[in-house]
Amino acid sequence: MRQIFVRAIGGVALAALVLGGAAACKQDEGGTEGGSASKVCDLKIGFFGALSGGDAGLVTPGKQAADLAVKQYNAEHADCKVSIQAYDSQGKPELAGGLATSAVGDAKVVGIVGPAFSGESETANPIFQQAGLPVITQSATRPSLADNGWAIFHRGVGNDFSQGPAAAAYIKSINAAKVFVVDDQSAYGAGLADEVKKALGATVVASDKATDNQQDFSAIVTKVTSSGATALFYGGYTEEASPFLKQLRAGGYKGTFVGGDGIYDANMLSVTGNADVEGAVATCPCAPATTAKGTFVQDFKAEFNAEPGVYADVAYDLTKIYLEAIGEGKSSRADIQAFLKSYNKAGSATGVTYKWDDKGELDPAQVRVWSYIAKNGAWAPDKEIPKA
Amino acid sequence: MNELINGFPVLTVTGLTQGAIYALVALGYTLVYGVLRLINFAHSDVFMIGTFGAIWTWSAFGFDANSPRPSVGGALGLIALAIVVAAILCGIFAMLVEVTAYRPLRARNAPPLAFLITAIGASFVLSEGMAAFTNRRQFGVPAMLPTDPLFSIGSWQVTPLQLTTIAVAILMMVALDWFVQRTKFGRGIRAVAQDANTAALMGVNKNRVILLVFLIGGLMAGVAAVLSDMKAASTRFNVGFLIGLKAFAAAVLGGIGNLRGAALGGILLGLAENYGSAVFGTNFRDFIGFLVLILLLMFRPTGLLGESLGRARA
Amino acid sequence: MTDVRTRWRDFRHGVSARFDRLPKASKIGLIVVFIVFLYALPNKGFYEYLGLPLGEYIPLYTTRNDMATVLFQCGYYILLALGLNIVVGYAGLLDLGFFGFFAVGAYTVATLTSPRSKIFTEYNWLESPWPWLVALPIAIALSLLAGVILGWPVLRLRGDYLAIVTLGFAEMIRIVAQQNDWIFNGDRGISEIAHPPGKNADGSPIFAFDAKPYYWLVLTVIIGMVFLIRNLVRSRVGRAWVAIREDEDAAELMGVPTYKFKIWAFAMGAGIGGFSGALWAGQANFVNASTFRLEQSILVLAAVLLGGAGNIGGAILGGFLVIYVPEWLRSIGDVFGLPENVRIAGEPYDISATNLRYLFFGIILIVVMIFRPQGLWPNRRRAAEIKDREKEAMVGA
Amino acid sequence: MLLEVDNITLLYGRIQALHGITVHVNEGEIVALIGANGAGKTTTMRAVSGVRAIASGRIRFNGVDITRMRADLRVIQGICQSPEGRGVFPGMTVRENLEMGAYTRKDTGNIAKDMDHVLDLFPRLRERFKQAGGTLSGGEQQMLAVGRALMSRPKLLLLDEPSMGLAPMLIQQIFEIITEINQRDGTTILLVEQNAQQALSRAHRAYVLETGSIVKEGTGQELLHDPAVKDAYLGVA
Repeated sequence: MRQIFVRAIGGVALAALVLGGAAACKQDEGGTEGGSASKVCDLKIGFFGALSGGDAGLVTPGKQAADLAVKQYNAEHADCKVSIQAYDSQGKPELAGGLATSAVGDAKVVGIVGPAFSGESETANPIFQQAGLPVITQSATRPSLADNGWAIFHRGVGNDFSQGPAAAAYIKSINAAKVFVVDDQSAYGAGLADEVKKALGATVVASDKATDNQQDFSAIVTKVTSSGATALFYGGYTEEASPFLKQLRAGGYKGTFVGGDGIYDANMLSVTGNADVEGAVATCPCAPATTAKGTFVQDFKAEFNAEPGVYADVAYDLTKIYLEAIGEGKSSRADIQAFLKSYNKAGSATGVTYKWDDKGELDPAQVRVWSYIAKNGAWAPDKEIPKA
Repeated sequence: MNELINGFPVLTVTGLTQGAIYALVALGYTLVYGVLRLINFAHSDVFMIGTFGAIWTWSAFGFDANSPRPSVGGALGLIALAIVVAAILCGIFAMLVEVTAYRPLRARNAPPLAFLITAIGASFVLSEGMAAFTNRRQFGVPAMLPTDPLFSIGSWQVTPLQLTTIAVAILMMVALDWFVQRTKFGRGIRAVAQDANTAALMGVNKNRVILLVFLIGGLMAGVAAVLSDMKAASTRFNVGFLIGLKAFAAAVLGGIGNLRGAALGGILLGLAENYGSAVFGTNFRDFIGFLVLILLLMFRPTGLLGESLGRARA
Repeated sequence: MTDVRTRWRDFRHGVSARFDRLPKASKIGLIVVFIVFLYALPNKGFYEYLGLPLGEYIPLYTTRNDMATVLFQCGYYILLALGLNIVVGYAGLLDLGFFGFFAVGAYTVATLTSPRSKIFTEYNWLESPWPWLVALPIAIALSLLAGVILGWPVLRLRGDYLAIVTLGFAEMIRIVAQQNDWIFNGDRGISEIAHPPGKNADGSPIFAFDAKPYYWLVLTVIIGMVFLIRNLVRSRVGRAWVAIREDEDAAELMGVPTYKFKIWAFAMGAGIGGFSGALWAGQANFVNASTFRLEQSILVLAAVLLGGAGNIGGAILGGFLVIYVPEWLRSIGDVFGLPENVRIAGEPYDISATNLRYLFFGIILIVVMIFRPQGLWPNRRRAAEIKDREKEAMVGA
Repeated sequence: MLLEVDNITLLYGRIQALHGITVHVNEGEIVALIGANGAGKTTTMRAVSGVRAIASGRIRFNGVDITRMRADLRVIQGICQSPEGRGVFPGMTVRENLEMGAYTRKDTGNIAKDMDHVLDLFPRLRERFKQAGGTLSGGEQQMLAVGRALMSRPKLLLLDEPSMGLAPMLIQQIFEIITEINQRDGTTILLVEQNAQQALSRAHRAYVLETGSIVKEGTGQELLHDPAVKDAYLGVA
């Protein structure tokens, strides 16, 4: 009895060894579909970003917009549908690598909208690059991302280099003699604030840093009011900007509040409340709704019962670029990559002309930074900030 | 340094205000620790639920972030109502945590570290449950009290919100102190904290006392949640984490298990953070809080006032 | 219910008794088989070979995330859990900031090996980036040192005070790393971290962005670490740790230099944590401050206690589960065809498994602890202690 | 019979501490349990008061089966224990400690009267009335523990080592008070004592325990003169 048992185990061990070897030698599935088929259906567009966790609020509107774009596309192409595959990185670089690998491994995924943040782009994009899977990010604005030689990288918005000086130019245009600069220490916020500081020079009287998830801003508020600043630039996102602004107003700060595109969303208005947000300024490398909006806002409202949030319009346009490519019969990653390289059209929701240079940046001439002022519970387009 | 000197009065008042909120939350940690020797990690999420309780109450009366400020009388009424609702809500959730996550373990006399894991589990359930329920959205708090200073003495100014916060916090702490020191239930809590077995021999129902302790901790967190709502002006499902961490540190600072220690620790932490932020920058705010805590523990290993619930008198 | 539980227990005891009775050669054989199985785990081909349905969903495979990456993540968490297990499980010291040592290891490798590190670009302290293999021992040594430096003042504190102080230290490390004008470059982080050396036959590097070689590497490290820890625990040091855990005062009276052994445990754990961080930094290729949130420390602690404190197998099981279960839950919606969104009163709610997975994970933690307070795979001796405690409960309490 | 302890066993971990103890106490009696250290006297007491769960056997009190009843509910039934090592709440004043004794009582009007009565029995406690329990001397704590147990007006008073650590004069005093409580108030008492001499001379009946079993029982006087008992527990008196 015991003999048999031992032998059985030995056999299993041997089998497993062979099998392990065989398995290790076997190449994984991957790569692209055979391109000969006339029309490839059920293709997927990956949406990559923080869909859960603390930063989801900045990314989910984009996901909704992408869903909307695909839904509209599928209504017209019922015979050959496309779907969105979500990759929820929670905004964490350490999770992004695995998801990127998994997206690469799914041959149906032919393009990625995202990764939404700069940090996760650092870990995910090298993997996409290796597999030749094109990405267009709607919101990762760290300038250095374009310097990595990633051919697949495309940025659907202007980077911090375009926005920072523009924000500074705006602050100069309102003749603020003393400016206080605050950032949230995020890659985005700190980068933007640094550019603003550089451009403003000596008019910056003081600066301070907030932290992720901060609720109590009393120390900064005290510093701001005692500095006598007449304008404040905040580099960061709505999540902290909104309570910060409210506490500033409650603390007696009367000057102008200026932020980047991180606060240019509907939540900034609704969470802060009309009374306190009135007069706040957001700069955004995106043209106002009136120039080329189409029906995006109405469609989004009808679908989700909410105002389109931050980057929803950008994500919508970027998704539509992929859909356009697929609609033209492009079905491999290489084809789509080539399609992007020669693309040159204006987006229907943002009005931005999407045309990328070889580093993947938008044509600087196309990056128009606008200022928006919160008026009566809405972001009213103010002006296009002239290039310095 | 200049910022500290110039802003000293304001920093002190705002630090006291924030400290009062920490103290109220810290009471929940310290009460539970005093009786069960357990760090109730889910307490921060109970607090978070309270911040929503207040917002829901106000929105039931048609107040959202865009509403105009109500009259002072109306505002005080609304605040009182929100405090009641949030306190009850937090009390219920705190008791639910005890009944579902801790009591079954106690019945099996589980080792202390097992409680830590169910505490973490309960914390996940509450915060992620709320995240799903609110679609992870951020909510603005309606404006309630006027923001102009109520009175000023030299450069010392106090706004109505600061006065309300500090007054309510002091009121709650005095009431709690009276309850624990003077009433029969309070004696039961202290008895269980000091010697649970002997307390049972005196006819004290341990489980009922523990439930009561969670209820009180929840009530305090609920009150703190309303005050914090008005101060911070917004809330989301993850607001509990940081404030919970600070409140826990405050409880340890004062001597965990000691009610007056929690109050003292909260206020000291609030002040230290504000002064420190002015000198070193707000990015070092949390660093300073922990540094103060660690340095203190090096020299007074059981916190400022020592441990044990109800022993402050002895 | 009881019946099922008894039967399961009998089955388990039967299996383990059978295993114990086996001759040594077969035991080793079985362990080798298991290890081979672990090495084969991330290969899709392996599942095909087993004849598992290889359509969209494979029961073990994490369909929404790359299996090899998930396994690598499990791997470095297992390593962390092994390190923390020495601190919590053996020496009985509650450490809530263990991920801080992971950060030390990761940042050491990052700053020394990345050409983008400020050491080279701004400060010019060194000429050129170092290879990964040279940075690795430095990372481990520095984490060990960090353990000693932290342990030296802190270990005079007991129990819950120790918990908050360790937590505070980890947060302080994170806050320092968060400063983007300092060496660690804050949230902008450090990219282009070096990979371990080695080339395939065709000249391409073995360690690049594919997680599979990393998984195999971390698996090998874990196996080595298990042997190391086993021997350590069975030595004089291990017995001293157990004595400290059971009754520190008594141990002190018996002449055990408790303070010294506590620092030892702390430093050992820290070193392993740093090792894990160094491995991870290579694979991730990018390190920034927001990686080192407090939740991570708590998750590692959950891993140790869920698995069963004081047992190497338990730490491994726990480290595996805390990463694998939430990742696997992502795909459960696909398996059962659950909807991703519902609309309640006009408001759309995301009810996808991805979104709710930490909610489920929390429930799992509570339920497991209620039914197995000693952890899933406890140290036999501790399990017995806990069983005894259970009997000693007050009437009806 | 007021208390019937029927063949109970109890485990500490894997060690069996009681091997089938059977004890009964009639109304109005003083019953003593005597034995060496570790014989199971205190453990029996804990089983009766409900601090420890028993493995098998039954306990009935006043006609009610209390085998599975929680400790605090047994107090309401009328069992009150003054625990070994005194168990005074150190952070509470003498007054609060005494009030804790009356925790389960509903007749709040009579509590003040009873407290007066206890303070008459133990005049030292009156002097220390506002002092924290932890600051009292050993003898005072013992008095406080007994007085506190009396505050619940128990039908059955369990006294665990009331003389432990006391000076000889105080031992005499405390046993006089025990007799007084029994005779004047009619309180039934179950007593665990190391001081077998005193215990047996005061008790109506007594049991001798050895390693978790009862080896002898009888009236106090019988056992006091039993040669074996004399030899083992009374020393060379």
